[in-house]
Amino acid sequence: MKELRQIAAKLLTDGAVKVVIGWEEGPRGARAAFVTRPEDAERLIFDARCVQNLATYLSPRRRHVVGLGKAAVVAKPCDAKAIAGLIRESQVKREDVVILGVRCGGVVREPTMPASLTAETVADRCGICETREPTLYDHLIGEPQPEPPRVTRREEQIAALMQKTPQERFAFWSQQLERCIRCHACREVCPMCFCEQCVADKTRPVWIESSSHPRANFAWQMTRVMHQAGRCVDCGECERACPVGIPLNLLTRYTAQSVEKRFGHKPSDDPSIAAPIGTFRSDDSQEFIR
Amino acid sequence: MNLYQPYLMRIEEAVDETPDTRTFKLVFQDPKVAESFDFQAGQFGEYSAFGEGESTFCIASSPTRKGYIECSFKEAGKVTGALRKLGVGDTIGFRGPYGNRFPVGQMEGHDVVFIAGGIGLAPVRCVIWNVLDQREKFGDVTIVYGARSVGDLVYKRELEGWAKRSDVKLWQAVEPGGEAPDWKGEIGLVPAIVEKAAPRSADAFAVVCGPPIMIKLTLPVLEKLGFSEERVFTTLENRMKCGLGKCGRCNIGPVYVCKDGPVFSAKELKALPQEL
Amino acid sequence: MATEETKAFEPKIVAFVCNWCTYTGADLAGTSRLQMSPNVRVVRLPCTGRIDPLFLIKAFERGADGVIVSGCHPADCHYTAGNYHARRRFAVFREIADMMGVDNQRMTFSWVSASEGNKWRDVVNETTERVRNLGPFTEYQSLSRD
Amino acid sequence: MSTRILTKADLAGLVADLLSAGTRVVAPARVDNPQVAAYRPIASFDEARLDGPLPPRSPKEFFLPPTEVLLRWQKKKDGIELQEVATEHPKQVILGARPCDVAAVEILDKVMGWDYRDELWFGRREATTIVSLACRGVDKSCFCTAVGSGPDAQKGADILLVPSDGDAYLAQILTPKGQALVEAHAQRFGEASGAEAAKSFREAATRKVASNLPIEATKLSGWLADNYEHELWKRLAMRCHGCGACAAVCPTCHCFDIVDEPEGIDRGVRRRNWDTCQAGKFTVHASGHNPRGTQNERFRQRVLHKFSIYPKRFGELLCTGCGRCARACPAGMDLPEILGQIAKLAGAGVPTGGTK
Amino acid sequence: MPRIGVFVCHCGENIGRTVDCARVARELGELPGVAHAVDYKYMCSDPGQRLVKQAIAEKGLDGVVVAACSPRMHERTFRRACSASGLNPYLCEMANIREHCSWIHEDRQAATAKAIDLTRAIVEKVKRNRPLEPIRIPVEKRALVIGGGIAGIQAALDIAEGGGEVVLVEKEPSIGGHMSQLSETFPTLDCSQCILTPRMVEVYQHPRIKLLAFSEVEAVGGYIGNFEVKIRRKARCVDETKCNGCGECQSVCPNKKVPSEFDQELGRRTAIYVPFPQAVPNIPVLDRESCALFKGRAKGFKEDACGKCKQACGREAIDFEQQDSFVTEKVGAIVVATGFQLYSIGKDQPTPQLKGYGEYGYGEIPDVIDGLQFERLASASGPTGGVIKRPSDGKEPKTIVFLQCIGSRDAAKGIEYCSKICCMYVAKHTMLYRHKVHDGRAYVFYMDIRAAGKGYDEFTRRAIEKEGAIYLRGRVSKLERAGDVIKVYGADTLSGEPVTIDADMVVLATAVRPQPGIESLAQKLSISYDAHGFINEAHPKLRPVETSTAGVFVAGACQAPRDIPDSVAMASAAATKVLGLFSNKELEREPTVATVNESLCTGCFHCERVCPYGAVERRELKDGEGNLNKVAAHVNKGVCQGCGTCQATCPSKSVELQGFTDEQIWAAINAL
Repeated sequence: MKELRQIAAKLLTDGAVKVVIGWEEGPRGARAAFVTRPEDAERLIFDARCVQNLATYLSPRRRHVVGLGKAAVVAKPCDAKAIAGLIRESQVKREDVVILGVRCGGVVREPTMPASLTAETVADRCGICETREPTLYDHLIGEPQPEPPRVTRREEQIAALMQKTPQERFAFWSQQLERCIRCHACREVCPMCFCEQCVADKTRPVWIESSSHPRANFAWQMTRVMHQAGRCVDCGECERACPVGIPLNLLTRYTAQSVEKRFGHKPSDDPSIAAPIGTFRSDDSQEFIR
Repeated sequence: MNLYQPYLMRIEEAVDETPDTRTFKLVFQDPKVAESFDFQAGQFGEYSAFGEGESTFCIASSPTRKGYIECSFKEAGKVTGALRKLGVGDTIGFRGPYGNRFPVGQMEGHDVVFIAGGIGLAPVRCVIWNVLDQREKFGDVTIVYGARSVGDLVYKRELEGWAKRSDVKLWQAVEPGGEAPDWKGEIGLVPAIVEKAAPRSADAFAVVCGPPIMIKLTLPVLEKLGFSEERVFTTLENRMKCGLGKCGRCNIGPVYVCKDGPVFSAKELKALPQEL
Repeated sequence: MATEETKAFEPKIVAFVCNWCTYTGADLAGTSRLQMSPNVRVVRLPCTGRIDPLFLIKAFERGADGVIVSGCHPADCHYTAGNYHARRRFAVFREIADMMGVDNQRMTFSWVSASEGNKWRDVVNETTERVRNLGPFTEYQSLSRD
Repeated sequence: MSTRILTKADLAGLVADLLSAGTRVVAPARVDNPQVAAYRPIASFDEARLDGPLPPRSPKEFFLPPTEVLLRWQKKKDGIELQEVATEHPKQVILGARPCDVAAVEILDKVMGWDYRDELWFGRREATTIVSLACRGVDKSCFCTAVGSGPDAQKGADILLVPSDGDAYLAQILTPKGQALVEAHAQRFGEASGAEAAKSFREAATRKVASNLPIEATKLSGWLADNYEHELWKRLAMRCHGCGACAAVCPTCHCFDIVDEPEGIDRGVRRRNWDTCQAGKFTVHASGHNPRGTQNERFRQRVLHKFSIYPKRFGELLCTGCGRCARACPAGMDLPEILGQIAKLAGAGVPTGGTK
Repeated sequence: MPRIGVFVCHCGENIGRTVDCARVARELGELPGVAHAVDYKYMCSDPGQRLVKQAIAEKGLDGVVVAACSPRMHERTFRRACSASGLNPYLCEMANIREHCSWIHEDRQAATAKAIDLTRAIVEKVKRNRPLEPIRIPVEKRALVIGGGIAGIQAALDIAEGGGEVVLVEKEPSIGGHMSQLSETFPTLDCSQCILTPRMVEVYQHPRIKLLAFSEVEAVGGYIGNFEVKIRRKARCVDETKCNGCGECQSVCPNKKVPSEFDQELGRRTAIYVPFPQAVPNIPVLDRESCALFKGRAKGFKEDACGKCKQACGREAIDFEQQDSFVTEKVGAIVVATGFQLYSIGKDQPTPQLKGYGEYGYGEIPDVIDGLQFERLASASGPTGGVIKRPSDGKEPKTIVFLQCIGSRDAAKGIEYCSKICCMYVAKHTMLYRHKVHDGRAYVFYMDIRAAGKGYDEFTRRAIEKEGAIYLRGRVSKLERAGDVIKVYGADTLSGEPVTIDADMVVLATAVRPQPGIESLAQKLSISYDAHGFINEAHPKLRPVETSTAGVFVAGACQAPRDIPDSVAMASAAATKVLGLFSNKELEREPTVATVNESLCTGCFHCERVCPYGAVERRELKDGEGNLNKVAAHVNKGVCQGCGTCQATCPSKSVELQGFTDEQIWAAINAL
């Protein structure tokens, strides 16, 4: 933490960056901090409650953040994957961001939880995460971290769901999506959802209706997940943001599993590795095609 | 009938004012509604293209002309795009009239200056006819109207008519480069033409509608000419959905444009937060 | 009423096909007078590369019981690679749809070349039969009820 | 009006009576996740969790559904046919709702009724009897006392239940509607008793919440109106994603959109859908110009609407202090914290160290 | 409301028999926005088209839907009819109720219902069609020919003769290609050089041909009619403008032991050299790797180790400091004629798919050579002056065994295809050999004889029946050196007997493969190629010399194994295509191309990644003050071919394929 604060303060003092985006203590646990003065670097923290993916703030559509000037951002391995995604897809230039990579031993499910990691408290995604430190960084901070407690709740849930019949799955998602109010919080928090205008907001034509009836909710989630295929960094923010508690990570994770199985692709923090949709191999498997 | 249920109206006439601006003359399908419908200059409505949605624009005809309303709109999005494809005999929806009005009654006995730019002539035209239809009640009437080019001028036939009237002083202008070979009007921006026209300001009223930048630059000219900011009126065109003060979209600070407006005096405008 | 109910279910199937291979193959099926079930409505597109999963979703929303996506065999794409992109796209989409409970049996993906009128007939007939056996896609259609 | 006693057993009986009479009963109830409760129609009293966790969403959706049909249209060769929707609704009872949620409904009556009366809202309002339940305070994000309300507030309720001795609730009957419900089910209600226990419950809860944010938010309106361009707003919403989760869970947020949805080539529906002022495109003009172009401006709008614009227009804050927005925010935006900052700037109330 | 006209065709009985056309017209007429709906016996007939034209004029139609046969049949017809009546042709579309309906169904009710659905979907689509104008592109009347073998030479000459200008790029120091290495050509046994060299000279002297030998294509930009090609001119160390080809430099060069590429390493050359005496241009190249001066410089010698050639050159043409240079040429068309290489049968192969032959000892046994080496041995201008001598000891071989299908038609070696020319040239080789060594025995191991071509079968029969070649059907399992001879272990599958022959020399007819580097060239040109690297033609039957990129054509053995007459025919065909293209001042292209809504574009460039044509460009958008707002995608209309993959890939649907916009397709689905 000391190292982090020192580097942040130095970057600000030297004028190398205008803002350091990191985490701070908030009324309800760790949350994003925007530090613009060296003396405020003391506010920065990093522990297992630093759940949020800060790469979201690098989107050029965040005009109020862009307006602060060149940014340094504290990045866990999964955040770094999102930053790599932004670079890969021409949203951010590598030289325009200073990445303060932090070694990470997993985070808790909610930033309001205590910072201790147990099988109970660890975030589902961290339970299977194998990356302890990012490879995309300008500074790498912190001590090597132990493995987080290994949990596969989510994977088991997915497996169980896939054991069911399509009709049962349809019923499951109908029930879940019945609650969806189409606030699009899942989109707004997603570091990889950065479109100038989302296809769900397109009016000519309206592919995805904005009303929150199940028909439109199905269309929305299928499309969102489709667009995330091979791009999702599994930061879990969509599900965490959902005010009605829809288990969205079951969808994103299942899609990631499929993409990995089919194309051998896992999201990485190497910006030069292209996402699998948008590229192809002439010998891609096509067992589903008659 | 709930608040959101529109009246059905038949398009009686449709005129293309410019390549992307169209005027409809509309009559109520239900004769009872036609009978009872009344509105004041400056009020607006929500016009439906069924299947696409509603769009907000002012009533462009004068309340003195009964039995129909007119509206003019520019294609800018999905709804106006769909409306523009409609023609004579087609049906549209209408909710209204909503909002406040121009104080036409107060203007009686005074000079009135009308200033408009582009499609902004639509709300002004409503007041112009309201005044001209009772011409004897008002003082001098001056109209300053400008558009980007000759092709962008709306209500061309009425402009011709006003030009011929001896009881109306009409200044027409297009921006430099927008003139046609036979253009006889002014060349320049509206604020400059207003300055040039220099209408008498004592106790006079002014109605100013057009693009925000035009309004912004014209108000100081009027002030310089000596118009009282309490007697200069304009309309705001914020995004609206309900028109009824409920949907929470159109407010500027504490003001609900759909209910407290769309007509505001220059004085009221100044008091609003600069959220334009 | 009774006649309505006893009337056998006839699935509604929307096919999205590329102009160069499958559409032409379907034309060939026509010229060859190959008889096939009349349940399929073809939407012509330049290339399978143009076919968006949104088309399929919209078709289901509008009451389709099944869909077909068909284009040129690998290496035959008129535009060199549209079918390869489509193949990846739909490989993923059908798994997402599967996860959401859209029975993959309701979707047929095929390569039908301009010379495969027979194959087109088979694709149409097999898909129709398969979807007929599954019955109407009431789950999806019920999403539209208020 | 009067006060009665209602035991849990009688309450269960009351629910059974209502259900058998065809009245819909909405209560905080179990959902698939045991940590969570939600307001939803229940099939028996067993499903209800009156003392369970705060449902993440308020019951406003039972008056203003997330999406509702305004009308249906059908195109004919020679015109359009419109079909109206019913504005009358079947009877429902909302049971065990928190006072903050219930207060919101009455606050929203103002905007739904001024000048133009929204029959869709009032249709549901009139068909509904609200039986609220005094709250013991949820967590640090509760601030109902700061907005002039409290965990035992009566506003909006037809009957207020307050936990009393043992398994009983003290039922305060507040409106003729409440009275009617009691009269129709008189056998379920007993003579009032246990007032002391109820009183101490109320006092304890009030004390607990009051310590969270000891300010008077009702006094912020003037400062807010005068400080539109204050430095505070310029940095306030850096972390805000504009996702609108706050509005979605808020009992008083009521902004909506109106959209047409074709359902085939010649017919469709017009709907009213929840919307939020936090969405980037909320105020975009047809020209593409956006008067609230950045998240800072949009967040200011949210605060101003609740604590300045609405009170100026309708005499009440558009906030009941439920704290849901802070709990729902994935980015840690915290309305009580911000109110504390504003109070400090405005000098209203006495901000304590409780807020940072 | 739109005013669509619907015209339902009976197609005589073809549609009318199974579809109730009158009902289709009636039901469509009920649709909002349909201003006119009729059925007619033959819509494509003159009176039928007149119905359309009249209705456009009289009813003020703003869209036309013809429900009839396949649009592939008559879309043009009806679009032209609309155009003639002043309706933009792209506001007219066809609903296919014949091929897709009446011909494939018998149930009249079901077919009619389907016809109504299909027509309604098109009506809804046409309501959203926009008028489109053809795209006009200027044409640069200049062609680039890549490769100076016989195909490239022929294409260049034909184009130049037809009035076009040509830039001919050859990577070797001289044009001429493989044909210049051949001794005599089948089936006529005329001298290869005798027929080729005059053509080479013609190229050199042609006023409209610019020859860039010892050059390679570096980069290609632009699109049909407007390519911009960057060409690397490799450093020869000889100033072409000064050199007069006197040959003095070669005669003084001290290193005379460099294996000659032209002679397939059977002969030697100097370090500064002209590949062969008839080379065009007749200008030497300094091979830096073999030159003492450059070898010395590479080792860091202070003083140059040699310089004799420079001293010898009377015209001061030698320039040791010369560097590669680049020229950019604007051309309107490109002909790819890069030719072939022979499969190298050694163990080391360029790709894992290809496998070599260990068992034939090629490279180890000096008297095992390939066909092209045999050509040089048999050539009068070759290293032996046309006398057949075996490489190891210069002895005249008395027994030569020729092995066919080395690599070819052998999936296990990674080459499934037939190399086409080997049967013929092996027969030729046996004849050449027997003409020179009258008592020589020529054995040929073959799998089949493929001799389809004018005079071809006669030629192989002559080799066997009149010229004494001994043909054995079968494979050879092993070659083994045994003292002075090479033991050839084979099998005669016709007799079923194993065969062992003691050979003095073995000639392998190795497979024909495309030139190395063809993939990278194809990528520069955005043209497709097959698994072996051969360039794909646009259509295997109907567009044999076009490629997947408009304006790029293909000729000769880079497309598939080709013999000389085939290559020349292809080259002339490609030249004709080029000249056809040049006959237009401007190209008119279908406007069904993609356009980007720049204000909505996020600049993620998924579109750029998927575009098969490289049509997506990055465009900087600036605000009024010149500050960069964002970088958005932009589609080059000249390059876009209209597949629409970009639109399906674009997450925000900010790019639209004209003619197949989202609105149009949405409307069609909505109507089904």
